[in-house]
Amino acid sequence: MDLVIEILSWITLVGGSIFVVIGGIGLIRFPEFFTRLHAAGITDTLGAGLIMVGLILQSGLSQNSLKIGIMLLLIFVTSPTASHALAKAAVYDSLKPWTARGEKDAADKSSGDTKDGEGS
Amino acid sequence: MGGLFNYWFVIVLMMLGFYIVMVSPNLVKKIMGLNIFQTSAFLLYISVGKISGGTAPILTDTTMPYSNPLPHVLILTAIVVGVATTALGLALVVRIHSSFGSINEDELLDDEDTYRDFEDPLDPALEEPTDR
Amino acid sequence: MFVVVTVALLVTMGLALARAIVGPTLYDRILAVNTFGTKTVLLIAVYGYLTERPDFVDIALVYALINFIGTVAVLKFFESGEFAHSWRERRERVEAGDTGDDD
Amino acid sequence: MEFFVNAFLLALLAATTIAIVRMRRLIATTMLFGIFSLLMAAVFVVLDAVDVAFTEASVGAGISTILMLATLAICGAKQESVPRKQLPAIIVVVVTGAVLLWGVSGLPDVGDPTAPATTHVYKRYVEESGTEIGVPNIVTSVLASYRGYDTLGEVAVIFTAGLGIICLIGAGTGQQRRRRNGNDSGDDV
Repeated sequence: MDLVIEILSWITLVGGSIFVVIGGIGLIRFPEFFTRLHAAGITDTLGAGLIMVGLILQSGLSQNSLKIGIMLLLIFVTSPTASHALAKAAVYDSLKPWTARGEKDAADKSSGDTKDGEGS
Repeated sequence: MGGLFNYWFVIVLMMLGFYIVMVSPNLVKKIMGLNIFQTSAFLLYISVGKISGGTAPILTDTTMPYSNPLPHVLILTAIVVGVATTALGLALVVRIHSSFGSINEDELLDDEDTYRDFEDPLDPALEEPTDR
Repeated sequence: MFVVVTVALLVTMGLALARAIVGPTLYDRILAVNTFGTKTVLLIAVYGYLTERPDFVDIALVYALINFIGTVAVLKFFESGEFAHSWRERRERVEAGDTGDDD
Repeated sequence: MEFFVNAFLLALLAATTIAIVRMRRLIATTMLFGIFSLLMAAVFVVLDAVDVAFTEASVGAGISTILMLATLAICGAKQESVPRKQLPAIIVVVVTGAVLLWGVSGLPDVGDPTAPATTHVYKRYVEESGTEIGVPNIVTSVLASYRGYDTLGEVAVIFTAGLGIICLIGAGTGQQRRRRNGNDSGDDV
Protein backbone atom coordinates (compact mmCIF):
# COMPACT_ATOMS: atom_id res chain seq x y z
CA MET A 1 0.00 0.00 0.00
CA ASP A 2 2.80 2.38 0.89
CA LEU A 3 4.51 1.52 -2.36
CA VAL A 4 1.37 2.32 -4.34
CA ILE A 5 1.06 5.74 -2.67
CA GLU A 6 4.75 6.40 -3.25
CA ILE A 7 4.48 5.56 -6.95
CA LEU A 8 1.30 7.63 -7.28
CA SER A 9 2.92 10.67 -5.68
CA TRP A 10 5.94 10.21 -7.93
CA ILE A 11 3.72 10.22 -11.00
CA THR A 12 1.72 13.28 -9.91
CA LEU A 13 4.81 15.28 -8.87
CA VAL A 14 6.74 14.59 -12.07
CA GLY A 15 3.63 15.10 -14.18
CA GLY A 16 2.98 18.40 -12.43
CA SER A 17 6.57 19.54 -13.04
CA ILE A 18 6.26 18.68 -16.73
CA PHE A 19 3.07 20.72 -17.03
CA VAL A 20 4.64 23.63 -15.15
CA VAL A 21 7.63 23.70 -17.50
CA ILE A 22 5.38 23.38 -20.56
CA GLY A 23 3.35 26.33 -19.33
CA GLY A 24 6.54 28.34 -18.78
CA ILE A 25 7.76 27.62 -22.28
CA GLY A 26 4.34 28.55 -23.65
CA LEU A 27 4.49 31.84 -21.77
CA ILE A 28 7.65 32.66 -23.71
CA ARG A 29 6.88 31.16 -27.09
CA PHE A 30 3.25 32.08 -27.77
CA PRO A 31 2.70 35.09 -30.04
CA GLU A 32 0.46 37.38 -28.00
CA PHE A 33 -1.39 37.95 -24.75
CA PHE A 34 -4.55 35.82 -25.12
CA THR A 35 -2.63 32.74 -26.21
CA ARG A 36 -0.19 33.23 -23.35
CA LEU A 37 -3.18 33.23 -21.02
CA HIS A 38 -3.77 29.60 -22.01
CA ALA A 39 -0.19 28.69 -21.19
CA ALA A 40 -0.43 30.36 -17.79
CA GLY A 41 -3.73 28.57 -17.19
CA ILE A 42 -2.03 25.18 -17.59
CA THR A 43 0.60 25.95 -14.95
CA ASP A 44 -1.93 27.42 -12.54
CA THR A 45 -4.47 24.59 -12.58
CA LEU A 46 -3.00 21.36 -13.89
CA GLY A 47 0.61 21.93 -12.86
CA ALA A 48 -0.07 23.39 -9.42
CA GLY A 49 -2.92 20.95 -8.83
CA LEU A 50 -0.88 17.83 -9.63
CA ILE A 51 2.10 18.99 -7.56
CA MET A 52 -0.13 19.73 -4.58
CA VAL A 53 -1.92 16.38 -4.86
CA GLY A 54 1.53 14.76 -4.90
CA LEU A 55 2.49 16.65 -1.74
CA ILE A 56 -0.77 15.59 -0.04
CA LEU A 57 -0.02 11.95 -0.93
CA GLN A 58 3.47 12.40 0.51
CA SER A 59 2.37 13.77 3.87
CA GLY A 60 -0.55 11.40 4.38
CA LEU A 61 -3.26 12.25 6.90
CA SER A 62 -1.86 15.25 8.75
CA GLN A 63 -2.30 18.95 9.37
CA ASN A 64 -0.03 19.69 6.44
CA SER A 65 -2.22 17.91 3.94
CA LEU A 66 -5.18 19.89 5.25
CA LYS A 67 -3.28 23.16 4.68
CA ILE A 68 -2.22 22.08 1.20
CA GLY A 69 -5.81 21.06 0.50
CA ILE A 70 -7.01 24.55 1.47
CA MET A 71 -4.29 26.03 -0.75
CA LEU A 72 -5.40 23.81 -3.63
CA LEU A 73 -9.01 24.96 -3.25
CA LEU A 74 -7.85 28.58 -3.01
CA ILE A 75 -5.77 28.36 -6.18
CA PHE A 76 -8.55 26.57 -8.02
CA VAL A 77 -10.93 29.40 -7.17
CA THR A 78 -8.65 32.45 -7.43
CA SER A 79 -6.56 31.56 -10.46
CA PRO A 80 -9.41 31.33 -12.98
CA THR A 81 -10.90 34.48 -11.41
CA ALA A 82 -7.67 36.36 -11.93
CA SER A 83 -7.31 35.04 -15.48
CA HIS A 84 -10.87 36.01 -16.27
CA ALA A 85 -10.44 39.51 -14.84
CA LEU A 86 -7.22 39.91 -16.80
CA ALA A 87 -8.75 38.77 -20.09
CA LYS A 88 -11.77 41.02 -19.52
CA ALA A 89 -9.59 44.04 -18.81
CA ALA A 90 -7.51 43.31 -21.90
CA VAL A 91 -10.60 43.00 -24.12
CA TYR A 92 -12.03 46.28 -22.80
CA ASP A 93 -8.65 47.82 -23.45
CA SER A 94 -9.22 46.86 -27.12
CA LEU A 95 -6.34 44.44 -27.20
CA LYS A 96 -7.24 42.35 -30.23
CA PRO A 97 -6.90 38.57 -30.17
CA TRP A 98 -4.41 37.00 -32.50
CA THR A 99 -5.93 35.59 -35.67
CA ALA A 100 -4.35 33.96 -38.67
CA ARG A 101 -5.66 36.72 -40.91
CA GLY A 102 -4.54 39.80 -39.08
CA GLU A 103 -1.59 38.44 -37.19
CA LYS A 104 0.71 41.23 -38.24
CA ASP A 105 -1.14 44.07 -36.61
CA ALA A 106 -2.69 42.17 -33.72
CA ALA A 107 0.37 40.70 -32.09
CA ASP A 108 2.17 42.81 -29.54
CA LYS A 109 1.22 46.09 -31.04
CA SER A 110 -1.84 47.81 -29.73
CA SER A 111 -2.68 48.98 -26.23
CA GLY A 112 -1.21 48.27 -22.82
CA ASP A 113 2.05 50.03 -22.33
CA THR A 114 1.90 52.13 -25.47
CA LYS A 115 -1.26 53.67 -24.08
CA ASP A 116 0.85 55.75 -21.71
CA GLY A 117 1.59 58.33 -24.34
CA GLU A 118 -1.73 58.28 -26.17
CA GLY A 119 -4.29 61.05 -25.99
CA SER A 120 -7.48 59.08 -26.46
CA MET B 1 26.77 27.64 1.69
CA GLY B 2 29.27 29.12 -0.73
CA GLY B 3 31.53 31.58 1.00
CA LEU B 4 30.72 35.26 0.67
CA PHE B 5 28.44 34.74 -2.34
CA ASN B 6 25.35 36.21 -0.63
CA TYR B 7 27.20 39.33 0.49
CA TRP B 8 28.31 40.13 -3.05
CA PHE B 9 24.73 39.97 -4.25
CA VAL B 10 23.65 42.14 -1.33
CA ILE B 11 26.12 44.81 -2.42
CA VAL B 12 25.04 44.62 -6.06
CA LEU B 13 21.36 45.02 -5.11
CA MET B 14 22.14 47.80 -2.66
CA MET B 15 24.13 49.77 -5.21
CA LEU B 16 21.41 49.35 -7.85
CA GLY B 17 18.87 50.74 -5.36
CA PHE B 18 21.24 53.60 -4.54
CA TYR B 19 21.62 54.32 -8.26
CA ILE B 20 17.84 54.49 -8.72
CA VAL B 21 17.54 56.94 -5.81
CA MET B 22 20.23 59.20 -7.26
CA VAL B 23 19.33 59.13 -10.94
CA SER B 24 15.58 58.73 -11.23
CA PRO B 25 13.68 62.03 -11.45
CA ASN B 26 10.37 60.41 -10.51
CA LEU B 27 9.56 60.50 -6.79
CA VAL B 28 7.65 57.19 -6.73
CA LYS B 29 10.54 55.41 -8.40
CA LYS B 30 12.93 57.02 -5.92
CA ILE B 31 10.92 55.46 -3.09
CA MET B 32 11.07 52.16 -4.94
CA GLY B 33 14.86 52.44 -5.05
CA LEU B 34 14.90 53.25 -1.35
CA ASN B 35 12.89 50.07 -0.74
CA ILE B 36 15.31 47.97 -2.76
CA PHE B 37 18.22 49.42 -0.79
CA GLN B 38 16.43 48.62 2.46
CA THR B 39 15.49 45.07 1.47
CA SER B 40 19.06 44.26 0.49
CA ALA B 41 20.17 45.35 3.97
CA PHE B 42 17.61 42.87 5.34
CA LEU B 43 19.15 40.16 3.18
CA LEU B 44 22.59 40.94 4.66
CA TYR B 45 21.30 40.36 8.19
CA ILE B 46 19.45 37.17 7.31
CA SER B 47 22.58 35.82 5.60
CA VAL B 48 24.56 36.43 8.79
CA GLY B 49 22.01 34.36 10.74
CA LYS B 50 22.16 31.34 8.41
CA ILE B 51 23.94 28.19 9.58
CA SER B 52 24.92 25.56 7.00
CA GLY B 53 22.65 22.52 7.14
CA GLY B 54 20.53 24.35 9.70
CA THR B 55 16.80 24.67 9.92
CA ALA B 56 14.27 27.32 10.89
CA PRO B 57 14.40 28.27 14.61
CA ILE B 58 11.19 26.51 15.65
CA LEU B 59 11.77 23.92 18.32
CA THR B 60 11.09 20.31 17.31
CA ASP B 61 12.87 17.03 17.94
CA THR B 62 15.19 17.52 14.98
CA THR B 63 18.93 16.89 15.05
CA MET B 64 19.74 19.75 12.69
CA PRO B 65 21.12 22.99 14.21
CA TYR B 66 18.78 25.97 14.36
CA SER B 67 19.68 29.11 12.45
CA ASN B 68 20.33 32.21 14.53
CA PRO B 69 16.95 33.72 15.54
CA LEU B 70 18.26 37.13 16.62
CA PRO B 71 18.75 38.66 13.11
CA HIS B 72 15.29 37.38 12.20
CA VAL B 73 13.78 39.31 15.12
CA LEU B 74 15.64 42.51 14.24
CA ILE B 75 14.60 42.29 10.59
CA LEU B 76 11.02 41.50 11.50
CA THR B 77 10.92 44.85 13.31
CA ALA B 78 12.77 46.59 10.48
CA ILE B 79 10.37 45.37 7.78
CA VAL B 80 7.34 46.73 9.61
CA VAL B 81 9.06 50.06 10.29
CA GLY B 82 10.15 50.07 6.64
CA VAL B 83 6.61 49.83 5.35
CA ALA B 84 5.58 52.63 7.72
CA THR B 85 8.26 54.91 6.28
CA THR B 86 7.33 53.88 2.73
CA ALA B 87 3.72 54.80 3.42
CA LEU B 88 4.82 58.16 4.87
CA GLY B 89 7.01 58.84 1.82
CA LEU B 90 4.20 57.99 -0.56
CA ALA B 91 1.87 60.27 1.43
CA LEU B 92 4.42 63.07 0.95
CA VAL B 93 4.45 62.33 -2.80
CA VAL B 94 0.66 62.55 -2.93
CA ARG B 95 0.79 65.86 -1.01
CA ILE B 96 3.44 67.25 -3.35
CA HIS B 97 1.34 66.24 -6.32
CA SER B 98 -1.78 67.91 -4.95
CA SER B 99 0.09 71.14 -4.24
CA PHE B 100 2.40 71.43 -7.25
CA GLY B 101 0.79 69.13 -9.82
CA SER B 102 3.83 67.05 -10.58
CA ILE B 103 5.88 64.22 -9.10
CA ASN B 104 8.80 64.70 -11.44
CA GLU B 105 11.74 66.25 -9.64
CA ASP B 106 13.11 68.02 -12.71
CA GLU B 107 9.76 69.69 -13.39
CA LEU B 108 9.37 70.64 -9.73
CA LEU B 109 12.81 72.26 -9.59
CA ASP B 110 12.35 74.10 -12.88
CA ASP B 111 8.90 75.38 -12.05
CA GLU B 112 8.78 78.89 -10.59
CA ASP B 113 5.44 78.15 -8.91
CA THR B 114 7.13 75.67 -6.63
CA TYR B 115 8.83 78.48 -4.78
CA ARG B 116 5.87 80.81 -4.75
CA ASP B 117 4.58 79.84 -1.34
CA PHE B 118 7.93 79.78 0.41
CA GLU B 119 9.72 82.88 1.58
CA ASP B 120 13.46 82.86 1.40
CA PRO B 121 14.68 83.74 4.92
CA LEU B 122 17.74 85.46 3.44
CA ASP B 123 15.70 87.55 1.02
CA PRO B 124 16.47 91.28 1.80
CA ALA B 125 12.90 92.23 0.88
CA LEU B 126 11.73 90.47 4.00
CA GLU B 127 13.86 92.70 6.23
CA GLU B 128 11.31 95.48 6.04
CA PRO B 129 8.93 95.39 8.99
CA THR B 130 5.34 94.59 8.27
CA ASP B 131 2.33 95.91 10.06
CA ARG B 132 1.53 92.58 11.56
CA MET C 1 12.10 13.45 -6.38
CA PHE C 2 11.48 16.88 -4.87
CA VAL C 3 14.68 18.02 -6.55
CA VAL C 4 13.03 17.46 -9.95
CA VAL C 5 10.02 19.56 -8.95
CA THR C 6 12.22 22.31 -7.48
CA VAL C 7 14.31 22.57 -10.63
CA ALA C 8 11.20 22.61 -12.82
CA LEU C 9 9.72 25.41 -10.70
CA LEU C 10 12.93 27.45 -10.75
CA VAL C 11 13.17 27.15 -14.54
CA THR C 12 9.54 28.25 -14.93
CA MET C 13 10.16 31.18 -12.59
CA GLY C 14 13.02 32.26 -14.82
CA LEU C 15 10.84 32.02 -17.92
CA ALA C 16 8.01 33.98 -16.28
CA LEU C 17 10.48 36.65 -15.17
CA ALA C 18 11.76 36.93 -18.75
CA ARG C 19 8.18 37.49 -19.93
CA ALA C 20 7.63 40.10 -17.22
CA ILE C 21 10.75 41.99 -18.29
CA VAL C 22 10.16 41.74 -22.04
CA GLY C 23 6.48 42.67 -21.88
CA PRO C 24 5.46 43.93 -24.38
CA THR C 25 1.98 44.91 -23.15
CA LEU C 26 1.02 45.67 -19.58
CA TYR C 27 -1.29 42.65 -19.45
CA ASP C 28 1.57 40.31 -20.32
CA ARG C 29 3.40 41.69 -17.33
CA ILE C 30 0.44 41.25 -14.98
CA LEU C 31 0.00 37.70 -16.25
CA ALA C 32 3.70 37.00 -15.73
CA VAL C 33 3.59 38.39 -12.18
CA ASN C 34 0.55 36.23 -11.42
CA THR C 35 2.22 33.10 -12.80
CA PHE C 36 5.39 33.98 -10.93
CA GLY C 37 3.42 34.26 -7.71
CA THR C 38 1.85 30.82 -8.16
CA LYS C 39 5.28 29.34 -8.84
CA THR C 40 6.65 30.95 -5.67
CA VAL C 41 3.79 29.44 -3.66
CA LEU C 42 4.61 26.00 -5.04
CA LEU C 43 8.35 26.46 -4.58
CA ILE C 44 7.96 27.29 -0.89
CA ALA C 45 5.62 24.35 -0.33
CA VAL C 46 7.98 21.94 -2.12
CA TYR C 47 11.11 23.40 -0.52
CA GLY C 48 9.73 22.50 2.91
CA TYR C 49 9.52 18.85 1.85
CA LEU C 50 12.95 19.05 0.21
CA THR C 51 14.59 20.13 3.47
CA GLU C 52 12.50 17.72 5.58
CA ARG C 53 10.72 20.46 7.56
CA PRO C 54 7.30 20.59 5.86
CA ASP C 55 5.77 22.72 8.64
CA PHE C 56 5.90 25.97 6.77
CA VAL C 57 3.06 25.47 4.33
CA ASP C 58 1.28 28.39 6.05
CA ILE C 59 3.60 30.83 4.30
CA ALA C 60 2.64 29.39 0.94
CA LEU C 61 -0.98 29.82 1.96
CA VAL C 62 -0.42 33.52 2.72
CA TYR C 63 1.36 33.91 -0.62
CA ALA C 64 -1.56 32.40 -2.49
CA LEU C 65 -3.90 34.97 -0.93
CA ILE C 66 -1.53 37.92 -1.45
CA ASN C 67 -1.00 36.95 -5.07
CA PHE C 68 -4.72 37.05 -5.83
CA ILE C 69 -5.22 40.33 -3.97
CA GLY C 70 -2.27 41.83 -5.85
CA THR C 71 -3.65 40.92 -9.26
CA VAL C 72 -7.10 42.26 -8.45
CA ALA C 73 -5.55 45.46 -7.05
CA VAL C 74 -3.64 46.05 -10.28
CA LEU C 75 -6.78 45.57 -12.34
CA LYS C 76 -8.70 47.86 -9.99
CA PHE C 77 -6.10 50.50 -10.80
CA PHE C 78 -7.58 50.77 -14.29
CA GLU C 79 -10.95 51.72 -12.90
CA SER C 80 -9.68 54.54 -10.71
CA GLY C 81 -6.42 55.69 -12.26
CA GLU C 82 -5.75 58.15 -15.00
CA PHE C 83 -6.63 55.55 -17.64
CA ALA C 84 -10.10 55.31 -16.15
CA HIS C 85 -11.76 57.61 -18.64
CA SER C 86 -10.65 55.98 -21.86
CA TRP C 87 -11.03 52.56 -20.28
CA ARG C 88 -14.67 53.15 -19.35
CA GLU C 89 -15.37 54.58 -22.77
CA ARG C 90 -14.02 51.46 -24.41
CA ARG C 91 -15.90 49.19 -22.05
CA GLU C 92 -19.16 50.88 -22.88
CA ARG C 93 -18.39 50.53 -26.56
CA VAL C 94 -17.54 46.85 -26.22
CA GLU C 95 -20.61 46.15 -24.15
CA ALA C 96 -22.75 47.88 -26.73
CA GLY C 97 -21.67 45.21 -29.20
CA ASP C 98 -18.99 47.14 -31.02
CA THR C 99 -15.91 44.95 -31.14
CA GLY C 100 -13.62 47.86 -31.77
CA ASP C 101 -12.65 46.66 -35.24
CA ASP C 102 -13.17 50.00 -36.89
CA ASP C 103 -10.31 51.91 -35.34
CA MET D 1 20.83 21.86 -3.47
CA GLU D 2 20.37 24.56 -0.83
CA PHE D 3 23.21 26.53 -2.36
CA PHE D 4 21.93 26.05 -5.89
CA VAL D 5 18.39 27.26 -5.08
CA ASN D 6 19.82 30.21 -3.16
CA ALA D 7 22.16 31.20 -5.98
CA PHE D 8 19.47 30.86 -8.65
CA LEU D 9 17.00 33.01 -6.69
CA LEU D 10 19.68 35.64 -6.07
CA ALA D 11 20.48 35.72 -9.79
CA LEU D 12 16.78 36.23 -10.57
CA LEU D 13 16.73 39.04 -7.96
CA ALA D 14 19.66 40.77 -9.64
CA ALA D 15 17.98 40.45 -13.06
CA THR D 16 14.75 41.92 -11.68
CA THR D 17 16.57 44.85 -10.12
CA ILE D 18 18.48 45.63 -13.32
CA ALA D 19 15.16 45.55 -15.19
CA ILE D 20 13.70 47.97 -12.63
CA VAL D 21 16.64 50.32 -13.19
CA ARG D 22 16.27 50.25 -16.96
CA MET D 23 12.46 50.36 -17.15
CA ARG D 24 10.86 53.75 -17.82
CA ARG D 25 7.19 52.77 -17.52
CA LEU D 26 6.10 53.23 -13.94
CA ILE D 27 3.35 50.58 -13.82
CA ALA D 28 5.71 47.99 -15.28
CA THR D 29 8.28 48.99 -12.67
CA THR D 30 5.70 48.49 -9.92
CA MET D 31 4.90 45.00 -11.27
CA LEU D 32 8.58 44.13 -11.22
CA PHE D 33 8.83 45.48 -7.68
CA GLY D 34 6.12 43.01 -6.68
CA ILE D 35 8.20 40.22 -8.22
CA PHE D 36 11.26 41.54 -6.36
CA SER D 37 9.48 41.27 -3.01
CA LEU D 38 8.16 37.78 -3.77
CA LEU D 39 11.64 36.61 -4.75
CA MET D 40 13.18 38.18 -1.67
CA ALA D 41 10.65 36.34 0.50
CA ALA D 42 11.54 33.08 -1.24
CA VAL D 43 15.23 33.75 -0.52
CA PHE D 44 14.33 34.32 3.15
CA VAL D 45 12.64 30.90 3.23
CA VAL D 46 15.76 29.29 1.78
CA LEU D 47 17.87 31.07 4.43
CA ASP D 48 15.62 29.58 7.19
CA ALA D 49 13.96 32.87 8.15
CA VAL D 50 10.35 31.73 7.80
CA ASP D 51 8.84 34.43 10.02
CA VAL D 52 10.66 37.14 8.09
CA ALA D 53 9.47 35.60 4.83
CA PHE D 54 5.92 35.65 6.16
CA THR D 55 6.16 39.36 6.98
CA GLU D 56 7.96 40.24 3.76
CA ALA D 57 5.33 38.43 1.68
CA SER D 58 2.38 40.19 3.28
CA VAL D 59 3.99 43.58 3.88
CA GLY D 60 6.52 43.91 1.07
CA ALA D 61 4.76 42.14 -1.77
CA GLY D 62 1.27 42.98 -0.59
CA ILE D 63 0.97 46.35 1.14
CA SER D 64 3.95 48.22 -0.38
CA THR D 65 3.02 47.32 -3.95
CA ILE D 66 -0.61 48.22 -3.44
CA LEU D 67 0.36 51.55 -1.79
CA MET D 68 2.59 52.36 -4.77
CA LEU D 69 -0.20 51.49 -7.19
CA ALA D 70 -2.58 53.71 -5.23
CA THR D 71 -0.07 56.58 -5.39
CA LEU D 72 0.31 56.09 -9.13
CA ALA D 73 -3.47 56.05 -9.49
CA ILE D 74 -3.66 59.44 -7.75
CA CYS D 75 -0.58 61.09 -9.24
CA GLY D 76 -0.75 59.64 -12.74
CA ALA D 77 1.53 57.01 -14.20
CA LYS D 78 3.20 59.02 -16.90
CA GLN D 79 6.27 57.59 -18.44
CA GLU D 80 9.29 58.69 -16.49
CA SER D 81 11.50 61.18 -18.26
CA VAL D 82 15.04 60.33 -19.16
CA PRO D 83 17.31 60.78 -16.15
CA ARG D 84 20.03 63.38 -16.27
CA LYS D 85 23.55 63.29 -14.88
CA GLN D 86 24.17 59.56 -15.01
CA LEU D 87 27.96 59.61 -14.99
CA PRO D 88 28.54 61.13 -11.52
CA ALA D 89 25.97 58.70 -10.09
CA ILE D 90 27.71 55.73 -11.72
CA ILE D 91 31.05 56.87 -10.30
CA VAL D 92 29.61 57.25 -6.79
CA VAL D 93 27.92 53.83 -7.01
CA VAL D 94 31.03 52.05 -8.25
CA VAL D 95 33.27 53.64 -5.60
CA THR D 96 30.82 52.90 -2.78
CA GLY D 97 30.33 49.36 -4.05
CA ALA D 98 34.07 48.77 -4.17
CA VAL D 99 34.50 50.03 -0.60
CA LEU D 100 31.64 47.81 0.59
CA LEU D 101 33.12 44.77 -1.20
CA TRP D 102 36.42 45.43 0.55
CA GLY D 103 34.62 45.69 3.87
CA VAL D 104 32.59 42.52 3.31
CA SER D 105 35.69 40.49 2.46
CA GLY D 106 36.55 40.45 6.17
CA LEU D 107 33.29 38.79 7.24
CA PRO D 108 33.10 35.07 8.03
CA ASP D 109 31.53 32.81 5.39
CA VAL D 110 27.76 32.57 5.11
CA GLY D 111 26.61 29.55 7.13
CA ASP D 112 29.79 29.21 9.16
CA PRO D 113 28.75 27.66 12.52
CA THR D 114 31.79 29.20 14.28
CA ALA D 115 31.04 32.78 13.22
CA PRO D 116 30.87 35.32 16.08
CA ALA D 117 27.14 35.84 15.45
CA THR D 118 26.39 32.23 16.39
CA THR D 119 28.69 31.76 19.35
CA HIS D 120 27.48 34.21 21.98
CA VAL D 121 23.87 34.89 22.92
CA TYR D 122 22.56 32.46 20.29
CA LYS D 123 23.14 29.39 22.48
CA ARG D 124 21.20 30.87 25.38
CA TYR D 125 18.17 31.59 23.21
CA VAL D 126 18.19 28.18 21.54
CA GLU D 127 18.72 26.14 24.67
CA GLU D 128 16.64 27.96 27.27
CA SER D 129 13.82 29.83 25.55
CA GLY D 130 11.78 26.63 25.22
CA THR D 131 11.64 26.11 28.98
CA GLU D 132 11.80 29.78 30.02
CA ILE D 133 9.07 31.17 27.77
CA GLY D 134 7.33 28.00 26.72
CA VAL D 135 6.81 28.90 23.05
CA PRO D 136 8.28 26.55 20.42
CA ASN D 137 8.99 29.38 17.97
CA ILE D 138 12.23 31.01 19.19
CA VAL D 139 11.69 34.11 17.05
CA THR D 140 8.36 34.74 18.75
CA SER D 141 9.74 34.34 22.24
CA VAL D 142 12.67 36.67 21.52
CA LEU D 143 10.43 39.24 19.82
CA ALA D 144 7.71 39.33 22.45
CA SER D 145 9.61 38.61 25.61
CA TYR D 146 13.40 39.03 25.61
CA ARG D 147 13.30 42.07 23.35
CA GLY D 148 9.77 43.23 24.10
CA TYR D 149 10.80 46.89 24.47
CA ASP D 150 12.07 46.87 20.87
CA THR D 151 8.62 45.84 19.75
CA LEU D 152 7.10 48.60 21.88
CA GLY D 153 9.40 51.10 20.15
CA GLU D 154 8.33 49.71 16.80
CA VAL D 155 4.69 50.31 17.68
CA ALA D 156 5.58 53.92 18.61
CA VAL D 157 7.28 54.40 15.23
CA ILE D 158 4.28 53.05 13.35
CA PHE D 159 1.96 55.27 15.38
CA THR D 160 4.10 58.32 14.52
CA ALA D 161 4.10 57.39 10.84
CA GLY D 162 0.33 57.01 10.92
CA LEU D 163 -0.04 60.45 12.56
CA GLY D 164 2.25 61.91 9.91
CA ILE D 165 0.17 60.44 7.10
CA ILE D 166 -3.03 61.78 8.65
CA CYS D 167 -1.45 65.25 8.97
CA LEU D 168 -0.28 65.15 5.34
CA ILE D 169 -3.30 63.84 3.48
CA GLY D 170 -5.84 63.55 6.29
CA ALA D 171 -9.29 64.19 4.91
CA GLY D 172 -8.81 63.13 1.31
CA THR D 173 -6.21 64.49 -1.08
CA GLY D 174 -5.87 68.15 -1.92
CA GLN D 175 -7.62 67.72 -5.23
CA GLN D 176 -10.67 66.18 -3.62
CA ARG D 177 -10.81 68.95 -1.03
CA ARG D 178 -10.48 71.61 -3.70
CA ARG D 179 -13.24 70.03 -5.72
CA ARG D 180 -15.41 69.92 -2.62
CA ASN D 181 -14.74 73.52 -1.64
CA GLY D 182 -15.13 74.73 -5.18
CA ASN D 183 -11.94 76.84 -5.24
CA ASP D 184 -8.86 76.02 -7.24
CA SER D 185 -6.23 77.96 -5.33
CA GLY D 186 -4.11 74.91 -4.61
CA ASP D 187 -2.77 76.13 -1.29
CA ASP D 188 -5.29 74.77 1.15
CA VAL D 189 -4.81 73.64 4.78
